[in-house]
Amino acid sequence: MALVFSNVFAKSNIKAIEDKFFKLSIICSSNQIRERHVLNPKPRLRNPTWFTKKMIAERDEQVTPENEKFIQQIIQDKYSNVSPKGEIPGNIEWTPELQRTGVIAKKIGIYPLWLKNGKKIQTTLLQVLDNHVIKHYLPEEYDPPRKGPIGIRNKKACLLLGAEGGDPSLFTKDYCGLFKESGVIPKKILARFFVSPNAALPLGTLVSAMHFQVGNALDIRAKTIDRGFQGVMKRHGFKGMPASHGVTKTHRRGGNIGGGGEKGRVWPGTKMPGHMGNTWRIAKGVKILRINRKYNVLWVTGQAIPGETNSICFIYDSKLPLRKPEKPLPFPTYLEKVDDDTPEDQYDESVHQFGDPSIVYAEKK
Amino acid sequence: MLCLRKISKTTKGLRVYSSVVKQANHVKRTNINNLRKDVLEYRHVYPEFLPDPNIEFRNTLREKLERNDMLARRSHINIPEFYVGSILAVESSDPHSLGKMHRFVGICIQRQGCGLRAQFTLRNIIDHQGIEILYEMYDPAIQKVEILRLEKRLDDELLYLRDALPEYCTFDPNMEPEILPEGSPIPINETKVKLKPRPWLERWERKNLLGVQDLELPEKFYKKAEAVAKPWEKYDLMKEYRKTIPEEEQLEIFNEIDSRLQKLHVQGKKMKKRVFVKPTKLA
Amino acid sequence: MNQAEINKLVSQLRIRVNPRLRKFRNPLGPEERLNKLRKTVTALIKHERIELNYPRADESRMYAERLISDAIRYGDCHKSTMEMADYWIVEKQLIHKLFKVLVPRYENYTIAYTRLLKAPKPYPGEKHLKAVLELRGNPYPSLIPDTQSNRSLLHNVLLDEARKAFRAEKYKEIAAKVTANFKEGDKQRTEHDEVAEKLQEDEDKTKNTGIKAETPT
Amino acid sequence: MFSSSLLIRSALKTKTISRNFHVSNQRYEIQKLTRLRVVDNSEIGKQAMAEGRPPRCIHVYNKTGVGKIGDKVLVAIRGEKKKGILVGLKQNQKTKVPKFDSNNLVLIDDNGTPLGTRIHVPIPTILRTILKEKTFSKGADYTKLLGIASKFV
Repeated sequence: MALVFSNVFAKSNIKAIEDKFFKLSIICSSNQIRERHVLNPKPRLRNPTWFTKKMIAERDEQVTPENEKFIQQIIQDKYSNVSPKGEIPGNIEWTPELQRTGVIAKKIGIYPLWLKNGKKIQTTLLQVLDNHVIKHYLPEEYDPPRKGPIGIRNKKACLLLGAEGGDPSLFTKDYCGLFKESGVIPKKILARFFVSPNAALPLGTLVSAMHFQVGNALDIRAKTIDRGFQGVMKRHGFKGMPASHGVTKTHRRGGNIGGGGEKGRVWPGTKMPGHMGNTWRIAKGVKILRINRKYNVLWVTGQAIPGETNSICFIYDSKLPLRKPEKPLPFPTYLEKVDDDTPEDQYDESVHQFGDPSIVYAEKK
Repeated sequence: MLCLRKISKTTKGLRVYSSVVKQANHVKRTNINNLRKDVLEYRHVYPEFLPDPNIEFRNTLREKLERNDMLARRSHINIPEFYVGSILAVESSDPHSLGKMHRFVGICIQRQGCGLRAQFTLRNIIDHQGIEILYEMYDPAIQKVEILRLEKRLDDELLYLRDALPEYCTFDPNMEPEILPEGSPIPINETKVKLKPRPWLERWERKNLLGVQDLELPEKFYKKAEAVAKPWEKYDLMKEYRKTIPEEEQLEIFNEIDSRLQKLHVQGKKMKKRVFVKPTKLA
Repeated sequence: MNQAEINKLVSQLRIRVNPRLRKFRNPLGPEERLNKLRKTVTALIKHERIELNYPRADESRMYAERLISDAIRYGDCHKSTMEMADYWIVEKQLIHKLFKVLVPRYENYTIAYTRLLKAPKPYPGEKHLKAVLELRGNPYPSLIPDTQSNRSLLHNVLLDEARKAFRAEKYKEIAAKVTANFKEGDKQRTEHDEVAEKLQEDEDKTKNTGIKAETPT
Repeated sequence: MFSSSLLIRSALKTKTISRNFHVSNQRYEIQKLTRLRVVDNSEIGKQAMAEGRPPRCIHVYNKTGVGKIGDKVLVAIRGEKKKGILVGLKQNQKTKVPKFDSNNLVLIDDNGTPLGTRIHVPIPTILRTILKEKTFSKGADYTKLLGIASKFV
C-alpha cells in the first residue's frame, strides 16, 4: 500500500490519483461478498409437462350454425372409435407389492344402504368417469416437479389419465397436442398415477369401475369444501364465550392466544381464524359395498368423503396395512369383456339388496 | 344437377312429413294434456320420488339410481298411498321383542325426507301415555304397512297433537281397516283440535294452524305473533321456486317410473286382503 | 334431504338460477330486499330495457321471469297469481300490460323471456359492473351485433367449402354402398330416396351428438 | 288403575293452582336436576307423584352425564335417595324406538329389584336387550324390571 501511495505522490497528478483510487475501490469490493448466502436453497418448482394453458380465452370468430354443426360432426368422426395402442400384458399374477393405477371419479351424492342385520349405513356414490390412458412415463423418464433432499430409491412408472371428454375447439393447441399420441378426445381433467413398472397400461385404454372389487378398501383423495374465511368456532370447533353474563362483543372469539415474558409472541401453529377448506385431504380405508357395472358407480362407506357433490376425486387402492385385499385384484386392470348376463349390481355379502325380501330375525333358542 | 334434384326431393319429402306430424301432434297434444295431469297427480301420492330441490345436492344419475332402488324395495312391500292425518299400522321385525315382530298403530303426524331417506312419524296414546315412533319408509325390516283410515287433515304437519287433549290421538290398536270405495276422493277430516292450556312445546299461535280450536290466549300473544310474522315471504317468488321441483322435471321423473309404478299398484291390489267395513247402525 | 314442496306447480325457468340468493344491503330489514327488486321489475315491464348494476339486474331477472311464467301458466283468473302481480308491479296499470301484452307475446317461447347483457364501463369511471336488462321482443333496435353477415367471413367461407367437400365424399360413399347392394336401372328412384333418408339420418345424428356433448353423461 | 291415575291428576291440579310456575322446566335431556316421572306402583313413587313433587335426577351412572334409555340414575325423592332405571324418554330417539311424552322412571334397589310390583305404562322392547347387556357387565340383575311390565311397545 505504501508503495502505491509513494508512486502516486511521485507523479503528483490529481487526475491520476482519482483513477488509482477508483481502481482500488474496485479491487476491494471484489474481495468482499455481501450477498446473503443460503445453505440449502429451496428447490425451484416446475410444473409437470402436461401443465399447459388449457382453455382458449374467448372464441370470438362467428361461425355460422351450419359450420358449427359441421365441426361437431368432424369431431365425432375423428374420436368415435378409440382403441388401445398396444397389447395389455394379461398374464401377470397380482401380488400385494404391486401397485395398480388409480382412477378419476366424481362424487355424485350420498344415500343409505341397509346391512343384512338391519343396520342402516350411509354410503357415498362415486361415479368412475371415462378414464383413458393419455401418457405413460417409464420410471427413469418421469421427472417429478418436487424433488426431496434424497433421491427416490424405487422409482415407479407413471400413468397420465384423462377423464370427461370436452369440445376440442375450446382447448388450446398445446393442450390438444397432449392427446395426439393416444388418439382420445381431449379431456377436461388430467391426473397422474404412479404404478409398478409392469402395471403400465397401453395408451388409449379405458379403465372402468370394474377395476375395483366389492369388499376392498380404497383411499380417496379430493379437495374439501371451500368455506372461505371462517372464525375460530367453525374452523377449529372452539367453544366461544357465553351469550350473556356481562360478555361484550366476544361471543364467538377465540380468547387468549398465549402468554407474555420469554414466550411473548404468537407461537407458530396457533389456531386462529382464517381460510377453511379447499385443501387436499385423503379419506383412507373406505370400503366398497356395491358396484354398478352399467353406470360405473361405486358405493363406499361413510359420508365424509372430501368435496361437495359433483366434485372430482381420485381413487386409489388403500395403502393401510391391515386393509390390504385378500383375493387377487384384476391386474393391471379389468380386461374381460362384460357380457349382458352378469347382473348389473354387485353387492358386498353384508349388504341387504333392495330386491331381496324383508329382513326377518331368527328366534334365539 | 343430380345433386340438386336429390335435394329438392328430400325437401318435398320433408314438407309432406311435417304436415303429417302436425296433424298427429294436434291429436297427441290433447291426449298428452290428459296424461300429464294423471302423471302429475303422482306427486301427492309418491312425494318421496321427487328429489331434494337444493341445487348443490342434485345429480341426475344419483337420483335415477335412488329411484331404481326405491322401486326395487317397493316390489317386495306394498307401501300404500297415505297422507299426514291418516291412521296406519306398521309391522316390523324387531330383534328385541319375543315374537320377533312388532306392530304399532297410530296417526301419521309428519312426513319428512325424500328418496331412500323418506320417514314418517306415528303417534298414539296407549295407557294414557303418548308414544311416537319414527319409521323409515324403505327400511327392509318393515314387513307391512297397513292403512286403517285414509284421510287428510287441514294442516301439513300435526305436531300440535302433542299438546292436544289425549282423546284426539287415541286410537284402538286392534282397529279394523276402513276401505274407501274405488275411485272416491280422499276425504278431508275437518276436526278442530282442542289444545291443553299452556305451557306448550311450541308457540302454536305463531304457526297459522287451521285444524286447531280457539287457543284462548291473552291478547298480547297474538300481538307478539303479528310482530314477528314475515308476511312478505310469501311473495318471494324465487324462494318458492327453490323449494319446488319444476313441472317439466316432475314430468320427466314420473314418466320414467310410470309403468313400473302402475305394475306395482296392480300387484299391491292383488296382495291386499279383502276386508269389509262393518255396517254402521242405522237406528 | 328435504322433501320438495308439492302444493304449487311452477314452470322451469330457462335461465341459470344461482345456488344462493343475493342479500343486498338492507338497512330497513329483510322486507327491503323485495321492495328494491319490485321497483326494478316494475321498471323492466314498463320500459322493456333498463341499464343498472349487474347484481341487481341478475337478481331481478329471475323474479321477472318467474312472474311472467306464472302469468302464462295460470292466467289472470287465478287469485294467487293476481296477488303476486299486484305485489310485484308497483304501477298498477302495468298489470294489464303483463296479462294482455306480455303473456300473448311469450306464450310460445321456448327460450328465456328476458335478456341480460353486460354493459361496457367507461374508464375512468365507476368501478361497478353494469348491465342491460331487457325483455325479449321489445321494439328497440337490437344491442347484439348482427350475426347474419358473418357468412362472408374468411373462416366461414373456408369451412363452407370444406363442408361441401366432406358432404360430397359422404354422398359418394353412400352411393357406392347402395349401388353395391341394389341393381342398377329401374330401382334408381328408390336409391335416391334412400340416399336422401340416410343423409337426413346423418344430420339428425349430428344434432343428437351435439346435444350430448353439452350434457354431462 | 284408571281411578288411581284420576286421583293423581286431581292431586296435581290442586297443586298447580296453588303454585302456577315451574321450579325447573322438564328437560328433554336427562341430566342432574331433571324432573322425572315414576311409573311403577311403589309406595314412595306414588306418594311423590301425588304430592306434585316428582323426583329429581341427582346423578346419572354413565360417562357422559346425560341419561339415555336404560341408564341407571340416582334420584332425590321425598327427601330420600333412590336409584331408578329410565324406561322412556322425551328426547328424539332412533328409528323404530318409541319416544314418550314424559321421562319415565322405575325405582329399583341396589340389587336391581324393582320397588313396585307393576309398571302402568308401556315399555320399549329395546330395553330387553339393553338391560340384559347391563346385567352381564354389572353385578346387579336388572331384568327383573321386565317381569313387572304390563305392556311392551
